[in-house]
Amino acid sequence: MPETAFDPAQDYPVSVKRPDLLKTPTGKPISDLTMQNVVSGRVQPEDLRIAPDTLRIQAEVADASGRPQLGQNFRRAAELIAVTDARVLEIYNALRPHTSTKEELLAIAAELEDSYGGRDTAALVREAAEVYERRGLLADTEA
Amino acid sequence: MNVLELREIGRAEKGARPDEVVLALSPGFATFFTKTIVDVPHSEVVRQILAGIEEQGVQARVIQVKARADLAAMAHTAARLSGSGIGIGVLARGTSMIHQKDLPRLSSLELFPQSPLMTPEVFRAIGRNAAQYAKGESPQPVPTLNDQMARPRWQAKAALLHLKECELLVKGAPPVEVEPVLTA
Amino acid sequence: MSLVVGVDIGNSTTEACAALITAEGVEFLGSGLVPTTGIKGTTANVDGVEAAVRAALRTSRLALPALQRVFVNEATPVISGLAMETITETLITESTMIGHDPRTPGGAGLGVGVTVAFGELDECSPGEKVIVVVPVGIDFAVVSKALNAALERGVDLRGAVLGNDDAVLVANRISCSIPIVDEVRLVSSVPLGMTAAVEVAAPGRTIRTLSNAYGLATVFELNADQTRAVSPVARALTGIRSAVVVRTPSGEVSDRHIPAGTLELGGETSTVRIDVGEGAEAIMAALARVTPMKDASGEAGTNVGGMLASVKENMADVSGVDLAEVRIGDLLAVDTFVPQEVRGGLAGEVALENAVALAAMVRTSHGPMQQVALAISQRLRREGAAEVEVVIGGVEAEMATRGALTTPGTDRPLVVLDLGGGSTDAALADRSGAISTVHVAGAGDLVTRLIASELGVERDVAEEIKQSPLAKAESFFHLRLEDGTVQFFEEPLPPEVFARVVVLSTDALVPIPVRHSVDRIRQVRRTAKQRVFVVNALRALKQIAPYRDLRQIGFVVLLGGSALDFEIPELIADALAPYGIVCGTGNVRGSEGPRNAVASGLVLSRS
Amino acid sequence: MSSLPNPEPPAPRHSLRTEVLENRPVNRDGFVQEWPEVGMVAMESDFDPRPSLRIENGRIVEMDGLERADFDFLDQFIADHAIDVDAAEQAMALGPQQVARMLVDPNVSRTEVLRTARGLTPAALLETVKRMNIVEIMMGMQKMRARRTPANQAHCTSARDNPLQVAMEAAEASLRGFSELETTLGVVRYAPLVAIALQVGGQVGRGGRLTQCALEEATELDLGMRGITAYAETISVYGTESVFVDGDDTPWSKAFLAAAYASRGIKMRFTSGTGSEVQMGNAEGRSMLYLEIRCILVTKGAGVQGLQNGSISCIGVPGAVPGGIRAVAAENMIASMLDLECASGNDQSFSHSAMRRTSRLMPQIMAGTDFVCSGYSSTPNYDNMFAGSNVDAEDYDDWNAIQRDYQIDGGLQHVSEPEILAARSRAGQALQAVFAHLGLPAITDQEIETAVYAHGSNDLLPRDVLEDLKGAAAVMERGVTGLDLVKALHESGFTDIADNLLTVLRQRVSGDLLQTSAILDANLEPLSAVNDANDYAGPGTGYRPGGERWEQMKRLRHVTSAENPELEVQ
Repeated sequence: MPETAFDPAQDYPVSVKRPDLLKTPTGKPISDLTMQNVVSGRVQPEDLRIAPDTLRIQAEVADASGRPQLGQNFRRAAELIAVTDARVLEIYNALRPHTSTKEELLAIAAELEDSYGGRDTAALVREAAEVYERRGLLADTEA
Repeated sequence: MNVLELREIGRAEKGARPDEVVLALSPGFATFFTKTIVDVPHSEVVRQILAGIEEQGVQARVIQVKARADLAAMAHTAARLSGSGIGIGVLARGTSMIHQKDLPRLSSLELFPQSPLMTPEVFRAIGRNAAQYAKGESPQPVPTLNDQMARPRWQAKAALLHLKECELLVKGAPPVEVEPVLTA
Repeated sequence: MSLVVGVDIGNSTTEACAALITAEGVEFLGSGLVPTTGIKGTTANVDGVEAAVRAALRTSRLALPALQRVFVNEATPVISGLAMETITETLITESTMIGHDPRTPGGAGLGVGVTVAFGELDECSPGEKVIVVVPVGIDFAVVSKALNAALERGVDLRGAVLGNDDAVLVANRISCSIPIVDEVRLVSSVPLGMTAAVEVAAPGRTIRTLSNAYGLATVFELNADQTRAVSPVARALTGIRSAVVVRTPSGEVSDRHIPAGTLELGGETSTVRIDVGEGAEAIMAALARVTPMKDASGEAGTNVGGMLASVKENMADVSGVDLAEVRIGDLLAVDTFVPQEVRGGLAGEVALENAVALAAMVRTSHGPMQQVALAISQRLRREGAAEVEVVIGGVEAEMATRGALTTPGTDRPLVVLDLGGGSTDAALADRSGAISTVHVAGAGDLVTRLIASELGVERDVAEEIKQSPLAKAESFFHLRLEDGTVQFFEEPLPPEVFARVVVLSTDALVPIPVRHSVDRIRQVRRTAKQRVFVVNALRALKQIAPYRDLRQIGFVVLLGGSALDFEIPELIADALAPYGIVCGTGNVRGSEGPRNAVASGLVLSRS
Repeated sequence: MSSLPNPEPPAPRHSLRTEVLENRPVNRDGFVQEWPEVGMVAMESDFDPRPSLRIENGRIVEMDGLERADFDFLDQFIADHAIDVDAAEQAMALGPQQVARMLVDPNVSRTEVLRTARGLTPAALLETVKRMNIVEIMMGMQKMRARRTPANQAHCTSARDNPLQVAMEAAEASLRGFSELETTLGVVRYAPLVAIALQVGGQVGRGGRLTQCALEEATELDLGMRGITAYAETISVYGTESVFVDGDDTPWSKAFLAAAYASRGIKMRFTSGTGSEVQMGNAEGRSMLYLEIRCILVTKGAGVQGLQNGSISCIGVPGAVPGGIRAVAAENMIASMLDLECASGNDQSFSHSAMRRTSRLMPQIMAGTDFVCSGYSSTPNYDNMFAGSNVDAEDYDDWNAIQRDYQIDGGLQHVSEPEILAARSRAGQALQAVFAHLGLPAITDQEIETAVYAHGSNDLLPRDVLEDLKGAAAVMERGVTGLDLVKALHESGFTDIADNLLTVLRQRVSGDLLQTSAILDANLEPLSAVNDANDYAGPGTGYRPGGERWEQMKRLRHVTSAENPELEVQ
């Protein structure tokens, strides 16, 4: 059967209208997430996470419903899926005011881009580095 | 009602006595303002805090801060000037804090954030606990009260009092040591 | 070659170890430890077993499908209960005495006069010897003014009793020096028009006159009979800094014994009864006469009756066994004391009342092990270990000794002492390898309970105190540790620990919300451990030792959670040293510490 | 005292009426005079900036009277991320009067307004709402709300952090109609057990309720990751740079956090509200509403689907100044007008006066919002660990009567006592089974029996807190997840609750709940502003409770039967 193209304007809720497009990050189709498979141990906690492709599908839905910023957030999110929880929290803390030097922020941006293909998130971090510099919100270097 | 006069002695200096507590009053305390948000006279606030300290056999000095109405900064200034390293800060509306010189400024030993719940008994307890810290004892923290209906009644007035007190700041003016004089 | 995992389902933790069994022998890989799920020996254990197996495999870098066999222990749940009862109380009648220790009394010395209400001070004549009694709520400025006025008129003011915490303030404001006692909560109940004495000692000292029976006799001009009657007053006032004694016609202080009831201990051949009021030592002596005990009960309608009934009900609830079937297999009685407010006191005086704490233990029948094993195999197969076979392997005690013997430097005859939460379990492997076991009531939970009641703290605080050494945060940059040494810090300590006694737990400093000193808390902690673990170690060893002779035991290996305690192993080793026993914390397989003995034993027995 | 040296002057005589009025609860509320110079003013201030906009090379170089070089970080974030430069020149050219008219004009569609609103600067948005009275603001809210069907959110907390109580309150709240359930703790270490209880209780009966546990970021994210909670909303933003920095955040750190939540499939909204900046003494001389508009635009720019606003914890400040509650309604409307999900306040203790408490609700309950309350206390207020709500469990019957009086849908309905008792006891039994399955401290039948019939935590049997806290630590150590709860429920025979929970967890994989204003409908399918877009276009259109829903709303505790007036409608 040929795959039907996804229509972001019509196919929401994706879980109802196009479950065929949804996979777990471990590659299982969403239809595998049944009670029977949970009870038999075939479904593991790792299976209940969102996959990058799913976030990109939702970004299309957001764009199609006139919410470009929301779509952009989902694209950044897709880039962060591979980053561990601990590292995500570290990066968040590094973005707090008076916490990081410009170099540290740029290094994070490079890490996101190089290790995770996180172009959009890296851009956000770089932009923060510029603004923090202009507004005096980088870490005090002499301290 | 007693009237409190703060007679300026001179620029506040660091004390040497290990058995003293320094009490820092905000710029509007007993100057523009005469009582706390719930009408406790400032004379009574000072009298009770000093009594709490004296009952513990500890000495007290009083300073008035001129340049800031930020409670943590005031209390920390008091602590740094105190021979024991223990200071108290009190805002005109009654919000109070016990501080210690080695703590980061934004931290505190005990904080009393809800000005409407500050009674003479609480002020006495603040003096008592500060003095006990100065003596190296382990006081039980003064129980902090909570009142869900303080928000509708007092939240805006507290903000107004804070804003008014901020207007009285004299930029760059150093804290001065004062002698509290109570007259009937 | 096959991959096996040994699993020990304990009362509180489930431990596992993974190993490869080859022709050459056993190669141990990783191990795991998780909290036990459900009551030991029930199918609810499966979750914990799965988690432990996964943990053991994870540390071995192996996956479930490779797993071939799992050995589980024959799990016999030991369920324990605790109770505590106060058996004495101190009573003051007619307000004879106020003996509390306000933090800041005023003045110093001894004053004797007649009690006069503050409002009536105006009516006193010059020369009258007066002890003034000031109610709560009168401002210190008002009090000082009135006292000065009376002194001015020539009233011979000898002392003062205040409701407020104002003693120093008043002392600083009056024109003569008199002893002043404050914070007397029920000051309005102080009898007026009576002769009274007020005594305040200088800072750091304690009162001398009112705590001496002859001092009281001198002050109040008493004869020998009267002196005998007031001697409890003197005793009650020992060691404090300030006190007030009022002489009333019929007032007295008494230590009353609360009838606590009789304990009935049933042995195989005889039954003995013992009054709980006689204390722990007598109870334990009676118990020794009927050991091995079959059951224990308390006299209905008395405190001890209620106490044992509630322990049994609790055990029935937890184990699901019918209440009538619950049999108490062992008891440990410990004398303790509980700070309690004195009845009839006026200032919230506290007396340390005697109490008896009881730990009881029930050894239930074997759990439905076959079902548990079946459930485990189903679960593991479902989770991917398609080939796994679950085998119930051997008696727990045998496995424990086998595992313990992997501790370097051990040999038979060897006793394993498993120091748990509810019970202390001992297993002996004699020279021939024959095994015998004994379970005695009382372990970590009882220690927590004793610490909590003696210090008057919540159980979670007591638990912290039990687990780690103490210190006092003398500044933001240094701690004075309980051994007197000092530890410095670069970063300031958190504000909530400043000036407080803290517990040095592994990941944080936990402030203790009480006024007690480091020394006092330490003493309570160590005594509690002595009275439970050392007593139980000796008790268990005496029951299990060949010919009941401790010298016949070569090695004692401590296992279980409390074997990781920072001082219990030392306390037990000290107590066993005189018997020539080598005693220490186990180090199973030379790497696991006091953990994993049964799990390792299970694997070893199969190789 | 017998004699006073200075007798007070005689008090002036008051009328008996004055005395009665003096004693009315409203006089225990605080009211203050405006002081616009420091920002103690709701929305009408001469010190707010005037709208202006200049775009060069597709970039905003001047906004509301400020050159780009002088932008603070909020200005810059808003200019670069929130405002659509392609729409801006046209939108600004319309002028505030015209935009205000569009908001109330039924002939102008919601989509048309959205097209304009995305090009407006903060000052332009402010000027627009300044022209609108409260009824017009409500009309705007009715049209601009993102989701067609209004809903409501409950606070389920316990003064003793008792998990059993929280599970039962969650089940009852679910039955009464709340779509989202939020909890928080007195003792933070209790969080895992209470969050589990909320999740289990929220799936009883119809189920499908989304749950949240307000904690510091790391723990909140952790619980969300494990599938023990379903969404988050306590991510605060502020309207001045200094207050934002005092809160140790920036628009960029918050935008990053927003992406982090979405990357874990967790629904999230920001929180802000009028009055927070002036309360902290750093309003920079701007009105409360102007600063809140900046918060709303930061939320929009960060790509967050929604916002909890309506002053929230600072409600005492706008509540005390003239026109303050109008400004609070306006901030909800502006959030909707910028196409954000709006959880519209009414969630904090607001007044001593029952009349003022009710009047506070009117704009949101009448116009309908995505969540009329961003926390209706499902317990008596003494159990509310968010420091009390504007409405609590004792107001249920009043709320239902108001819905029925006006035929307006505030998301709730009357439920008969037997149904409630059944749901509470089923929640209790399910939690009991889950606790037993996970080896957590047992919940006894007696505890359940007591809690089913209780009103608040004062009526409960106390739990062994030490044992519970050990259990809570074990949950974290053992890595218990939502999946373990599903298994525990299924294996203990609570298959319907297990199914509901699995459905909620499965939604995380689909990402459908990340879209604007998403909840789960009666069939546990996603219902959001995408597939339930607000289509209000004047009289006779948009959401109106009818049919089965209206019949449900007609039921109250006591309604005299028309067939037999001696009886009540059952």
